[in-house]
Amino acid sequence: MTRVSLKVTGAQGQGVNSIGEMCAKGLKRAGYCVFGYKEYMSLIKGGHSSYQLDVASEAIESSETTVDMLVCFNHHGLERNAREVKSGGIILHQTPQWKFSKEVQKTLEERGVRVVYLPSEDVIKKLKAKPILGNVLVTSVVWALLGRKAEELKELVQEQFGHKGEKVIEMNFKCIEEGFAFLQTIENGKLKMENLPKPNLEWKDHLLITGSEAMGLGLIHAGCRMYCGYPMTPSSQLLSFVADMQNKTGMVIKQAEDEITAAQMMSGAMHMGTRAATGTSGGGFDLMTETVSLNAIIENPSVFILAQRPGPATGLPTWTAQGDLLLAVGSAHGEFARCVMAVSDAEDSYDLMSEAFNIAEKYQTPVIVMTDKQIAEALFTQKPYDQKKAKIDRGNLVTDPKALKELKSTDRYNPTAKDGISPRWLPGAEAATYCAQGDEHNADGSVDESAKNAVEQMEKRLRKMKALEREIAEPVLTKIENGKLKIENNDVDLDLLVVSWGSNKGVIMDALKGHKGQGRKVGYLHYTYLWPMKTERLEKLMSKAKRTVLVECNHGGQLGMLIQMSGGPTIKDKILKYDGRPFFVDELQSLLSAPC
Amino acid sequence: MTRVSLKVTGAQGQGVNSIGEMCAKGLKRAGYCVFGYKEYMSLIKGGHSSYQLDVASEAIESSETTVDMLVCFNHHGLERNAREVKSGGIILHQTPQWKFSKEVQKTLEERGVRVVYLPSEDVIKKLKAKPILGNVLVTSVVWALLGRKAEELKELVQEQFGHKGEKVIEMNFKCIEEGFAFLQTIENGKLKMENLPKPNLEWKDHLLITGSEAMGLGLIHAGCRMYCGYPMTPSSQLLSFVADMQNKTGMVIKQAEDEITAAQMMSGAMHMGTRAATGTSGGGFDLMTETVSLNAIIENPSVFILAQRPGPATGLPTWTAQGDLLLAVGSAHGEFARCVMAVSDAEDSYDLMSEAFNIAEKYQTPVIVMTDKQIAEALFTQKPYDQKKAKIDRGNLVTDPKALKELKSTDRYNPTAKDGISPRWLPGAEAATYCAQGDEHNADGSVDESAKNAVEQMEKRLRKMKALEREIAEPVLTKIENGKLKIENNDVDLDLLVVSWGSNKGVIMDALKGHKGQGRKVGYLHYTYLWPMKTERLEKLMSKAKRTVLVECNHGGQLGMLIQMSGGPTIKDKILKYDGRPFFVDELQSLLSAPC
Amino acid sequence: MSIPLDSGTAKKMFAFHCGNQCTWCDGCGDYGIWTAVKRALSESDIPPHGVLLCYDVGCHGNTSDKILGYRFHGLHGRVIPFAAGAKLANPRLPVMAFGGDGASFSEGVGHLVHGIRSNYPIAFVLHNNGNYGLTTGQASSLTQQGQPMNSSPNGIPEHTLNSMDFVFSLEPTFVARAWSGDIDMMTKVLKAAIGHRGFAFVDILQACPTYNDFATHSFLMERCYDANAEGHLPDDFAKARALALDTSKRIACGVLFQREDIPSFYEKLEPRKDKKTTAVEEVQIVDTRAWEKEFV
Amino acid sequence: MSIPLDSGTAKKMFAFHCGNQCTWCDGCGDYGIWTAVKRALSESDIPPHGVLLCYDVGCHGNTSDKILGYRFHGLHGRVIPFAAGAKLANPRLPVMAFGGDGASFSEGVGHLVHGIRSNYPIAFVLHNNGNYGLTTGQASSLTQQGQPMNSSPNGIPEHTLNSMDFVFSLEPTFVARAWSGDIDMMTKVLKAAIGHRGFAFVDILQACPTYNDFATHSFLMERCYDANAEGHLPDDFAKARALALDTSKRIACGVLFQREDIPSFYEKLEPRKDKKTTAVEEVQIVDTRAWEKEFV
Ligand SMILES: Cc1ncc(C[n+]2csc(CCOP(=O)(O)OP(=O)(O)O)c2C)c(N)n1
Ligand SMILES: Cc1ncc(C[n+]2csc(CCOP(=O)(O)OP(=O)(O)O)c2C)c(N)n1
Ligand code: SF4
Ligand code: SF4
Ligand SMILES: [Mg+2]
Ligand SMILES: [Mg+2]
Repeated sequence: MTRVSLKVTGAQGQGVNSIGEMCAKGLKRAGYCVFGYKEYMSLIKGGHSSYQLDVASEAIESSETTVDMLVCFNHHGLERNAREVKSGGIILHQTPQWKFSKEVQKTLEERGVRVVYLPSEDVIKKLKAKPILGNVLVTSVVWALLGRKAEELKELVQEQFGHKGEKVIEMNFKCIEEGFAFLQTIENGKLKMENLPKPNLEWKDHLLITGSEAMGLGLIHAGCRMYCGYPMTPSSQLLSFVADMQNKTGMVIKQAEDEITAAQMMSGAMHMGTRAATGTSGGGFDLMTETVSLNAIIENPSVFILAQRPGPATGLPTWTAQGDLLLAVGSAHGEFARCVMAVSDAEDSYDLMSEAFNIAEKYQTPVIVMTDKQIAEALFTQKPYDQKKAKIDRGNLVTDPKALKELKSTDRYNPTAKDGISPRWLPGAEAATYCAQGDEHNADGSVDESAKNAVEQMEKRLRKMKALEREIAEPVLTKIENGKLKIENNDVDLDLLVVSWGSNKGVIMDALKGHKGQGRKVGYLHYTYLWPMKTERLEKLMSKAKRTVLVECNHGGQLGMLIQMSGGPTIKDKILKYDGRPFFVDELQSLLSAPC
Repeated sequence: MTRVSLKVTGAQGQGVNSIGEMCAKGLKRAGYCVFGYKEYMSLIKGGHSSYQLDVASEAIESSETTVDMLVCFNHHGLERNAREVKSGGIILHQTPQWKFSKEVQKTLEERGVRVVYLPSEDVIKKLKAKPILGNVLVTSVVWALLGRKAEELKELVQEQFGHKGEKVIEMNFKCIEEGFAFLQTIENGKLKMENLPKPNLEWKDHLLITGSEAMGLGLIHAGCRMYCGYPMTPSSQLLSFVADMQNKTGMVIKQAEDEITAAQMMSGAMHMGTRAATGTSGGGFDLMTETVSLNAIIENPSVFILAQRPGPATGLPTWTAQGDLLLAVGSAHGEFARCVMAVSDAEDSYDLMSEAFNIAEKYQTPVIVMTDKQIAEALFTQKPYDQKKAKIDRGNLVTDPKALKELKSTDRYNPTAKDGISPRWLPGAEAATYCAQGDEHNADGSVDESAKNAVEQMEKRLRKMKALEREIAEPVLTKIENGKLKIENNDVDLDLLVVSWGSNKGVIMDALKGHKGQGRKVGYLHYTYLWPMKTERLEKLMSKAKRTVLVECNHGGQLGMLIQMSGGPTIKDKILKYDGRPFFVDELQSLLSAPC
Repeated sequence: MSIPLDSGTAKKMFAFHCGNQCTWCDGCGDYGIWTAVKRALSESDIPPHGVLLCYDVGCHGNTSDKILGYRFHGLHGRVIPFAAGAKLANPRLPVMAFGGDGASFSEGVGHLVHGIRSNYPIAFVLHNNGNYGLTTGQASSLTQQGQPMNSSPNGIPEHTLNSMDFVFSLEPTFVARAWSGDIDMMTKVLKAAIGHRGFAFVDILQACPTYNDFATHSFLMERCYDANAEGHLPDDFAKARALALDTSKRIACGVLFQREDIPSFYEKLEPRKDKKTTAVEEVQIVDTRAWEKEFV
Repeated sequence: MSIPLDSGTAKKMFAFHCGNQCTWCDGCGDYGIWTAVKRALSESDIPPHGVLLCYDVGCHGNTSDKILGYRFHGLHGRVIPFAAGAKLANPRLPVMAFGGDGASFSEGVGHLVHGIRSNYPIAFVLHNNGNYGLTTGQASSLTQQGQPMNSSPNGIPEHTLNSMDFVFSLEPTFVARAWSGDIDMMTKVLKAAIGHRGFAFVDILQACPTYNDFATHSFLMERCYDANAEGHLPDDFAKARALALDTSKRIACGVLFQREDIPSFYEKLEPRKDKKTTAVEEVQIVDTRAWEKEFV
């Protein structure tokens, strides 16, 4: 697979993201699959940040550690990132009189890297344009370097700033022309990024979407009518997105006074009978855990989104990690049925939302949906979503007036209910009433402290766990054959079996597609459902595989720990990363091919 | 071993506890080991409650399901508890014209149970005593039934109420005499509980103390100078106890506005350099977990006491469970070193307090000390505490003025420190200053978001876990030989190996002492340290044992889960109880001898 | 005290009757509040299935299984946000929340603050017994200084919180007060609270003979009076505040402050303007294609 | 604005200088507060090792590694109880706590309430920029209504909290106000706060050019004035409250209220009366035998 990458670096607030996004949109429309990866610091302005686009004509969901083109807003990028440029690559910058250190200079020369200085300030002054238009100028040079046409960029600009009036557009166009003209002055207009593969028009109508936006759309699609949140990176973007959509969707959005409130409001809304969700990151989730426990005992369907970043405490707020899996499974006091699932990209950030609500309502218990900064903020090239796939399953919810009339109070928490799933009906329904009781209770929600009742109700609630375990899918095996991916339902022999979860999926797939060793049978086993934990399929595959490797973005190998805790096999061979960054495709490839 | 039991039942607030405590004290002083077990409901007054004393001349730390004497304040006890009386037992009650159901009557007759009606109200009226003195009257009859002398009781009463003046004492004495006189009128004064074993004066000077009080004294002993709590059963009694002691100990006591506050205040006080603790139950602990995580990253020694009761949510507030072990290990976001230990009785409720602080200070990390309602509220017969055993180990705390002068800011979180344990010094010290930083930071506590630093600091903090794992003790094996207990350091062959933790210790020991099958080699492996989890010894013992049984008061077999998660063996044979009650000795004995 | 009930109300009240026995101490003010709530609901023509009663944890929370109606018994301190969330999902159903002084001024004080400033359309009833009853008599923020309590043998070192000044500082739209011995008065203010447009704060001074011997039944009986009967109109914020605050000699009860011209939280939600349905009725798969366009 | 520093102060101030670069946006009010804190400490003759500076999470919290001194950077909303706990352990060390309006009136509002009523002997400095800066401009409880914000595109549906009325309802013993552009005034009130016997509440109106365009630097500059210079004496609670509340035309700055006759929390602790040592100095094995006697 041919892939190229370009990275824009600069201070936060300088326009790194806007250039990244404009290029991404242009490239996707031109027929490329684009994967966008952002790095920035926990500051508002001035921190060193970058936006990297990895581009191919095939599906791609990962970044490389090296780039074909580096765009530097300021000298920090030149200092820190120049070494990342590949042989034959290009550096575009706007720092006057910049000189690399000797060492770097030598490396760049050896690699044949071309360095282009764009005197943006002068150009902008000359055009009498606003400084903000520097972004458009830079983008146009990048665009020209990619060998694309100015018209494409103009179209984008028209779309984005059209509402600002003709004057603005005119100035934008001037900048674009100036950018293209500038490049003509360099190397006789011959400088170009050569290795952009042929476009594939299938991508043209795809969406360019972050995991947060995908999740937001997924919630809306799933009939979620209320979202209660509290800002905390990397969950804040989901809150912002559904808030920005509220006037279109009619959803009730509440930025609560804290995470406990957000969780409680969601719970109240679910109890009343709508679909509602809340979202936060690790520290906020800690605070929500008491409410998770509450929902378990009152058997209230509830959906908690847990967006991970590196901890402990404030940790690295704007970076990524998978360090909260044990938290999702072990936190919240007492013993009860819960479902923990993890999204992996823009596809299942959408799809799993209806799944989460269906499980929550069917099993009347809390569902924790895990994501992380990498998914939440990365830009995915995503097929428009299938509107037919999802169904709403509200489980044992009684709404028929006749059926309601026949209910007894003691049906609500009937301990003999099959699989522990007793009928649920909503406040306001013309029926016998019950108490959604946070103390241990008997069938109608009256407090009952007897030993017999305690056992019955505990077993009732935990029978749901067994049923849920039966229902949820085993992890999915994707086999990689000649660089092509294929879901494999048989328990085949493999040379290499990679086991992982969450955001690692994309980079693992990309890495295995390019995995060295012709004819080797490699497969990736992806865990979407993490609790209850299913280990049968893994056990079978592992017993047949020559080598099994666990890949996680944490220190403990937490998926491995959960597998062991659930009686599954021990995966000794682990590739663990805990520096706040996701795996990069070339990095993972070399780690996977290293002997161990 | 001969053991007898007596149980007082009545409505909460009627004096059940005061009779129980008076009898316990009298019996202990007379040379018995007493174990007191309370049951009551989550109400203030009126709920059915009981206080059971199990008595022997040997060590005893458990209750039986049946009793030799039942004292009933009201008819509820007669209805609910009469069947619990053993053959030849006695029921003492004060419900006029009481008639048992035919069935119960028959059972009691078959068992030769004698039923004594004490017309307390009449007697009290006759004496013109205050109604509250009914308690003394009942106690005196019980005392007489036990075949003890009135003088012993008078001594106790004198001690307890002496400060109320002579008149009060006089009336108390009258009641006691009346009680003894009353018994003379029954069965010609011949009625007596026959099976009280011979006393053993070694118990005379022991303490009768609850786990909460023991823990409070243990905290005081360990140099804990501040306690911040928030009321929540079964942790409230610890708060009340240290609060009641404050004018004697000089400790700073704060009933905070919530658990988060309590945890934060404790953390602030520890950071400043004193020893401070906080305590709560599951729901409150959920709220404290974010603070646990904070202490991990700022490397602040901190002690959290987690007193378990059955969950989820409010659950059964006044009952017992061991359902929060996974919570202690898995909660609090991010990955870090923590120590989880569990007390088992009044002995280690005291001893482990200094241990907890020493580990917290040595490893500069959070320590979670688990207890439960059973330990917190049970009454133990405890040897006066050894004042020489505990040492204060403040770890790498620098206080010497010269050493302080030499410190650099970057020593505080020096990532290369041996075992990850870097020097710690206190605010106010004349030294270079640092930042106790909740964001990921470098050596002096400055925020550092680089990949290199993230890895270094994460590894620094987790190296402490490895060192801690090396230091803490393996679980302790107690071998039972001919009904005698003996600590066994060799990995001996066993017919039966019981594995457990926390409050089960006492009842398991008692059960095994009476375990049937002469010559069978039985042993109990007790886990005091639960995280990091050590499995080597277990693995060895288990491989040699004919049968290994896991005993826990929870549904999941959580100790077993932790053992598996840590690479230890799977204990298939489990005895799990989750009805809010502890194991009873006879119950456990029969469960252990059942074939499986 | 008189409880004149016409037979219709008695019958409607009986619909709330629950078989479980009450478990409060003798003389506990919760008995009176429990009665008044049933009566206020009945007199407001609300049947058991037509209301959601949300209880916090505490002695008062033990009402949750001593009354019929859709009930919820949640976590210590958290009843307000749960009730508010429920209400926003179905604004057609009356929602009441009940909490203790411990819950509302310590663990959950933030929720009270934000409940009032958010003006959620719910009625909040404070069971104000001046202590933590259920955990056996610890001090709350409203316990008087100098009073030895469980875990505060020397009395509390903190100031006693001036709850009314505090509540008024949050610009409430409804404030009422009653005491647990006066069922007529409680019924009156509870009915007014249920009918209020936004967040109704009802402070009920509750006798707790077991742990509170400073504000006892007879103390309250002596001091509490019907301010409305004495001519107090609830439309003047400053007057209401002053009246609520001055408890040195007598304690003004009744509806102390009320304004109906301020829209509730729900009414202020832009996306819900002109919606005929509630969020509960809108659960269905929503086609997102139109919104996906901006990502292409 | 003038910052007259004698050379002695400059030198002492330099002791707080930290090598790390500031990362606030251009024009951020945190620069001014940062400077004033260093100056106030220096002018109070407190060396870096003689103070514990506790920071909440937020833009202001990023001060934690831009200044020397013993510093702590904790969790969002929780700075007050940590600081209070630290202070009680060693009341000899001055302790300052810094928090944002988001932290102090939302997530951690309960701690503010109880911090004030507990009268802990610490100085609390509110970085009041009217929004959640660090999480990119969401509304706080103090954000004006009608202002579109991140996650509140229609403006907030809640009332804006009247922070000063709220604070005064808690019977504070010290209230001051300043704005982030006036380093002299900030220095003055911070020094007074550091010297205060109990809990000092210092409200600093902070410019946030990136997300707050309602209370900007120039807006504040225009309205803020030195009330003490105009004769306001901080000893009258009612006057101070009225002055603090009325911001319709001008905003009174300076020490608005102060009383030194009320003992702090620590002073009220019975067991600490007449203690010559601090809890930090008392860590040692304590013989418990005397107290075990009552259990025999
Ligand atoms: C998180 C949490 N902390 C503490 C408790 C224990 N608890 C139960 S009720 C209560 C306080 C009761 O006081 P109040 O709210 O005034 O109610 P009252 O019993 O006086 O009616 C407390 C602290 C709990 N259930 N949950
Ligand atoms: C428990 C938790 N919730 C949310 C966050 C995310 N967070 C960080 S700072 C902040 C608010 C910042 O606002 P403010 O306190 O006003 O400080 P400012 O940035 O404006 O100075 C939030 C919500 C967090 N760190 N922890
Ligand atoms: S303790 Fe007080 S509030 Fe609780 S039931 Fe008894 S009297 Fe009522
Ligand atoms: S966002 Fe506002 S408060 Fe934060 S650094 Fe920028 S200007 Fe300052
Ligand atoms: Mg109360
Ligand atoms: Mg702010």
